[in-house]
Amino acid sequence: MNMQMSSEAAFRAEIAEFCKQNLDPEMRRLSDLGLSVGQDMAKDWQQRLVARGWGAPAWDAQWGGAGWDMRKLFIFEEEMAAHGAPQVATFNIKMIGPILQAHGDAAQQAHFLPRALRMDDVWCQGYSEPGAGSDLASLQTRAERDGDDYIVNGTKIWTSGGHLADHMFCLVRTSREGRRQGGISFLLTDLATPGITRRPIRHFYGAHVFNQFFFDNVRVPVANRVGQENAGWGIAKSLLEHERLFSARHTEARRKLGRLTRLSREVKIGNRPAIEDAQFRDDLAKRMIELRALENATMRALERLVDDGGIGPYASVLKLRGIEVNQRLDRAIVQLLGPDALPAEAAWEGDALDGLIPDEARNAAESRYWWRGPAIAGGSQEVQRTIITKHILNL
Amino acid sequence: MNMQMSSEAAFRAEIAEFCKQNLDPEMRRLSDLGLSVGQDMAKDWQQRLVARGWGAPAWDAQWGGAGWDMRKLFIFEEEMAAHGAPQVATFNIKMIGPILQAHGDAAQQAHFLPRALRMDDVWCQGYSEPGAGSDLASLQTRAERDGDDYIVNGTKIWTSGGHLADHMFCLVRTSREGRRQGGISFLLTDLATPGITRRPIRHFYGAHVFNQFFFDNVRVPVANRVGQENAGWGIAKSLLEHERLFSARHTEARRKLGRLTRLSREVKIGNRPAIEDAQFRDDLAKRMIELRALENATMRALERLVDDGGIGPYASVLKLRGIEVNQRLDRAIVQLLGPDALPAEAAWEGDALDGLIPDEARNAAESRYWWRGPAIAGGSQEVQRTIITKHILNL
Amino acid sequence: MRFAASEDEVMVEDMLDRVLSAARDSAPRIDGQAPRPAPEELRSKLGDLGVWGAWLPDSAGGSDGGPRLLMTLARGLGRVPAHHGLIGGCVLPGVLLARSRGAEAAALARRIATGAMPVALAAMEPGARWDMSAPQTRAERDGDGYRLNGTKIHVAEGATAETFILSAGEGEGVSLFLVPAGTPGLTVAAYPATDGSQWASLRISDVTLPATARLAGPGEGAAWLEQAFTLAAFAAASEILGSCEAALRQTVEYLGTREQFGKALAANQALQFRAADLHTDIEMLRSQVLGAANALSQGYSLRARSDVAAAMAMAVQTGDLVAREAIHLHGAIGMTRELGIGYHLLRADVLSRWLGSAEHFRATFLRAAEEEEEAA
Amino acid sequence: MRFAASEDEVMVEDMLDRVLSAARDSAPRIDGQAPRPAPEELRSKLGDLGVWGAWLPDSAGGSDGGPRLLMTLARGLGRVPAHHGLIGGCVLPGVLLARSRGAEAAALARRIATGAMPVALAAMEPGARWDMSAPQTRAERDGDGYRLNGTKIHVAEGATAETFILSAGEGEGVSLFLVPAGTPGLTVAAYPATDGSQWASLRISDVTLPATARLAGPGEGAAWLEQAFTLAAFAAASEILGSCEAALRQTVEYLGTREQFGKALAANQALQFRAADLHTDIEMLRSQVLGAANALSQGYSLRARSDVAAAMAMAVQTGDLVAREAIHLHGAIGMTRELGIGYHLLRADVLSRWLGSAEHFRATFLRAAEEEEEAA
Repeated sequence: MNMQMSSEAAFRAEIAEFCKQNLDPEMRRLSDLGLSVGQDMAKDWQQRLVARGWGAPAWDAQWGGAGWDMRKLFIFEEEMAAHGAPQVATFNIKMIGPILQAHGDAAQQAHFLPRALRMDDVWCQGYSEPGAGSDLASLQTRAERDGDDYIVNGTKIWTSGGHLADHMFCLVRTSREGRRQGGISFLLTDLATPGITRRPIRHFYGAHVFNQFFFDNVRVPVANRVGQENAGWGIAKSLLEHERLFSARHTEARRKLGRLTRLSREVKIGNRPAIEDAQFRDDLAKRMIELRALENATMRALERLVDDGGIGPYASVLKLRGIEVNQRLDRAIVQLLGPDALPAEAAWEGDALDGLIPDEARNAAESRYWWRGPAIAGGSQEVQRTIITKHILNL
Repeated sequence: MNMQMSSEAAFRAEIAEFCKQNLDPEMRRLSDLGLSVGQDMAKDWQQRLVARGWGAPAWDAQWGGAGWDMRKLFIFEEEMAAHGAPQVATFNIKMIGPILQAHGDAAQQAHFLPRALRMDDVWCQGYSEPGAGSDLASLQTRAERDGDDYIVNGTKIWTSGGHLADHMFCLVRTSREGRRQGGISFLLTDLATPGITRRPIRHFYGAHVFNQFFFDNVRVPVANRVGQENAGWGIAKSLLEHERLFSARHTEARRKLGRLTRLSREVKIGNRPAIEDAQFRDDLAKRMIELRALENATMRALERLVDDGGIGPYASVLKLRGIEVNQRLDRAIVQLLGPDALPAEAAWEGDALDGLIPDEARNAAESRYWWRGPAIAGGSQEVQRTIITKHILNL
Repeated sequence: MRFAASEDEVMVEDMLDRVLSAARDSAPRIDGQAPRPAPEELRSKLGDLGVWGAWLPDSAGGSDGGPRLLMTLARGLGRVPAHHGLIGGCVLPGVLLARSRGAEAAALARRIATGAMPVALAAMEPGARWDMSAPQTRAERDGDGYRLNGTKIHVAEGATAETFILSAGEGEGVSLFLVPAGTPGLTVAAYPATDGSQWASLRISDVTLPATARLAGPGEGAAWLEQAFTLAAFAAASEILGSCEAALRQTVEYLGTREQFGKALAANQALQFRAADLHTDIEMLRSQVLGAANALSQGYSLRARSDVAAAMAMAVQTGDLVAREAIHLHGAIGMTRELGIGYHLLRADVLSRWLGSAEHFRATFLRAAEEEEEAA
Repeated sequence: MRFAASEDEVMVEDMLDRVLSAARDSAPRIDGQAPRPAPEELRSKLGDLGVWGAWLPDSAGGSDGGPRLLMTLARGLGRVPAHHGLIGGCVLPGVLLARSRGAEAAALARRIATGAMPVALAAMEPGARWDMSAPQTRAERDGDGYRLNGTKIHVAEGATAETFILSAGEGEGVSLFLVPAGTPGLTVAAYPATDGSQWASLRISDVTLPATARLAGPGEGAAWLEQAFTLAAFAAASEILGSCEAALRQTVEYLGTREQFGKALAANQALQFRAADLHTDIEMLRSQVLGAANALSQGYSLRARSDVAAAMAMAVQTGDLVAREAIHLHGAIGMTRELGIGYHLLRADVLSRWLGSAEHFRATFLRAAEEEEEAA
């Protein structure tokens, strides 16, 4: 924690100023409502960040990184969220970029990193399979050597944003010997390669969120394998420790609290604004208090990360509680809206509701539904509890 | 359900009239506060019930039973509780009485049943042992034949009211062969027998609730064995099906709701009685609704019992939820009392609080503490969940 | 008064199950979705069998099956992951039309009993949440008839209704009017709700109506609405009960078959216990819905009102919890429209947003319980 | 501002652990109870080591350790299942006496720093719950001094206090007075609380006091009380944190050793997950208590007040939950005084009944947070 309060404030002000200059009001409105800003706006925003040197601040300086310490990276994320900046190109910037820097060869780095930074390529992740979700190591998609290529057969599922992407980094089975984790390799795939087909999967609330990809004798050059053959498991698990702080997803919760607070001045319960209703106030205080504690817990984790270089199983505590905090905020928002949470997001396309319900009602219900997902993805809540049981409580 | 509404009302009125004539106000006050009425009052009350023919209504008529059907027995229990009648001699009337009628021999019945009915003997139950609580079948206290006696060695623990009793019915191991449940016998023990010693166990809130008994070469006549040797397990499990309805303990919850409602008119939040406070009202409604549902669930169980002769694993549903409903009411009462739940029950012995706090505050905290017990005793909540999982959901 | 199903109820339940699963099995599989019965087909089939309006009085084309049969119907429909329009298209207008003595109302009620949905109730207004006792929409005398102005929102089945029942303040009271969809000055704007069903908002600008259009006068309208929404809440609680039953059954089956880390999910004690708790919650909801049905069967009393409010307060919470858990325990597949389990959450949400939150129904419950106690 | 313990804090923590476990080990085992340190012995030992009042300013005999050291002390004491009187006998009177410029107050504060408990604060009144802003006890001018009348209740450490700090309405404000226990007209009646500690009610009938007895005037008393009770709430949250840590540790150990149905209790996944959830709750409480300590260390700001209220709102709930679960997971043995685990529930209850419910602290939190936002 070697950053002084004054320089911290200056840095926060710098980010605020950047957002003021560059963040389109429509982009901010969509982000605050939890809506995607769309590919065009996302690319435009990423260009502006790149121009400022903030396109991928955590990357190595030679690839466009900012050379900040962990605390500064943390503040950057917090402030960007606080000002309503969209989260763009997560798979490019937070996943494949760091992985290629740590494990890619020179050719892979030179080709893919600049393209990923500028969003010339848009990446998605191909890990899960129909029988391999929480139990990822049981994945079956196989890649067999044939000269300079692998021939890939199998299927990948739950691919978020797969319909917007043109490249996929995926885990494939290259060996059936030894322990299951040992026979997995990490491949970079151009989705335009013949033999790849895609099936959209609709979320239960109707939106196109996920996809399933089928690989039918797909040729992927061996040159597109990251790291050694059968070393893919370790590569996939080697996420930046700094990103684990964001397991708490407290920045997203902070945005939701803003939405709830704004609504509480607009929506009336009885004849008074909700913010004056004793029972609503008690609920609001619950949400604020648990978020404040979560933020303190995240700051503790940051301190530990700076001191010790890692946060270990503490990330499971952050994820377990962070998802709950987010989900309870989602719920508080729709409960406050009451009947006005009835309309689907698509209702805003027409004028049926013009002036009749708060604009903040838009996408409130869908956002709640979407947020059921993080409790399953990236290690379900039960997996986190198991980690806490085994690695913290030693039970 | 062959009882007409009109005759039901008449029966309820009859019980109300009996309570009005016979129930001492002090006895009612103590019962409403969840306090024991003491042995003298309890015996007096039991005499009055016996005189009316209601001392043990579920028993066979020849031993003093009332010959009522299950619905009438159920109404009797409900009304007695509603009028604040104390629960007396449970082990005499609801445990050993029915067991002796079903499994005792003529001599045991003739000697023990009249004495149990009149409370000439006071019984306690000796089932649990230090290593055998939820897992009762692992009990170790052994009884070895020596002529016309058994020699009993071992220890029994968690004996509620053991310090008030003079007789104990207990489970002892008479064989180590076959499955563990098969080597257990059911013995009647006079606690004055040489070799029996007792250690009081204080509840965490300080009261003397439990006891541990030690058996050191205690001679119990073989004539005091109920049923066959090694048949004790089945005997202990053969509780009257009718009693299983009361797993829900809804009559006790109803009393607690009365206490909460009375308090809500007396205690002020801000400057208004609690009953006018929106947040308290919401909590009160929660408690009332879950109790009403529990009562409907109990009525459904009664209907099933009348139709089918049993309620099977449904009793686990009743117990699981009934305990929760009771515990939440306990909590609501102390929360409404706020600071006035600070004084221990013993504070009422002096005059330090005279006129300063509501009389309903007496024993409110202790009652909450006592009610932690039923979630463990008689099959813990986890045991009930396991029964539901295995026998209802078939998982 | 019994809790167990009567022979009639068992018969209707069986009939429903057959029709619903037949409709489901024959429905087309489009866009990767689970097959769902087409609403219109379902309605007309159930109408043909006479169950759709069986709870309505004889005079309204029903067979007087009363609340127990309404419960059976709603609970059965609740098990199917599809919109059917029972409450908005049948219960709410049905209750009001059946109370009216007018010939037009009787004719509309009889159409409803066949499974058609010609009428929608427009009683909610912007910003008023669930308070329908003081509409801003006003009715003024205009010659022999009335002139109406105002705005309505969240009108279920309003996108396709031929006729609206519209509430409006008249003097100090609330009156109800029958207004055909094409009436000049009435603008109907449709929009989709989160469960995919179509709703409408109404803008009412100098709509003039003849005197005969008034279904209920200012001394009656509020009480009529209260009764209609009480029965709607009862049907909703029954529907959510059916929904919970179906969601838990499907989840328990899934836990028994799906393997993870080399064993069935059902082998996880933590998941077993969650299922046991859900089962317990559903048993309580079932008991209370049955209790409410029995109370309603004795007439529209304070006790019936408090029992219905209790049932719906529980249904809102249990419906939400069971649906969330059912989705979660299915893992990623639970998030898909294809599986259909998520529909139970969409449904529970729509019913509670529309008819009232758990807090709303608890407040209603307590007021009714207190009035009952004062009356005793 | 750091979260990790400083060297000073680690030293105090170690010291506390040694003293507390030594006191515990040497305590007599009476009447089947778990050995508990005798409160007086404990106090004087800790006083000798200088930690008892280490959080107090130099001028009051302390060593200016501030909120972080108060937290360390309270948290350490919270791990021991015994009454110690920190909040009632040390924090509340300590804060008030340290603020005073009077010589008598300074002398009393210095005695408190040694581990003695000569002073108790009497601020609560019958029926007022946690509102101490408008006492019914009145102070009237009487010659050069004051005449007091009224009633006080729930006075912690009041049964043994030599002197009381008494709040009384004076004009429109609240004043504080130092009143020796033997003053004519003052009746002190002791009673036990549910955790076995001794409390008192005071009846004040024409108690006359010299002018010098006034510790704070009507323009100051309310603010002084608010600050004292804020620090008390902070100490209570810290104490409950220590209590939760000890209860969970003991429970986890028990689960690992106790066998049932042929396997360790710890093998039950449902119990593992409950322990994991408790751990998560405690981590959040720990984070918030540390956050509050850091905020308080910057001064008595609105942010500090909201952080403390947040910490205590969480502590009340987590303390109750962890204690109940700890008892339950121990099974029957958990119900006994002998084991000592039940004391954690008694303590959490007493602290919340005395200082405020979770709702009370949430309301306090929100008001402070709103004021803070308005000020920004």
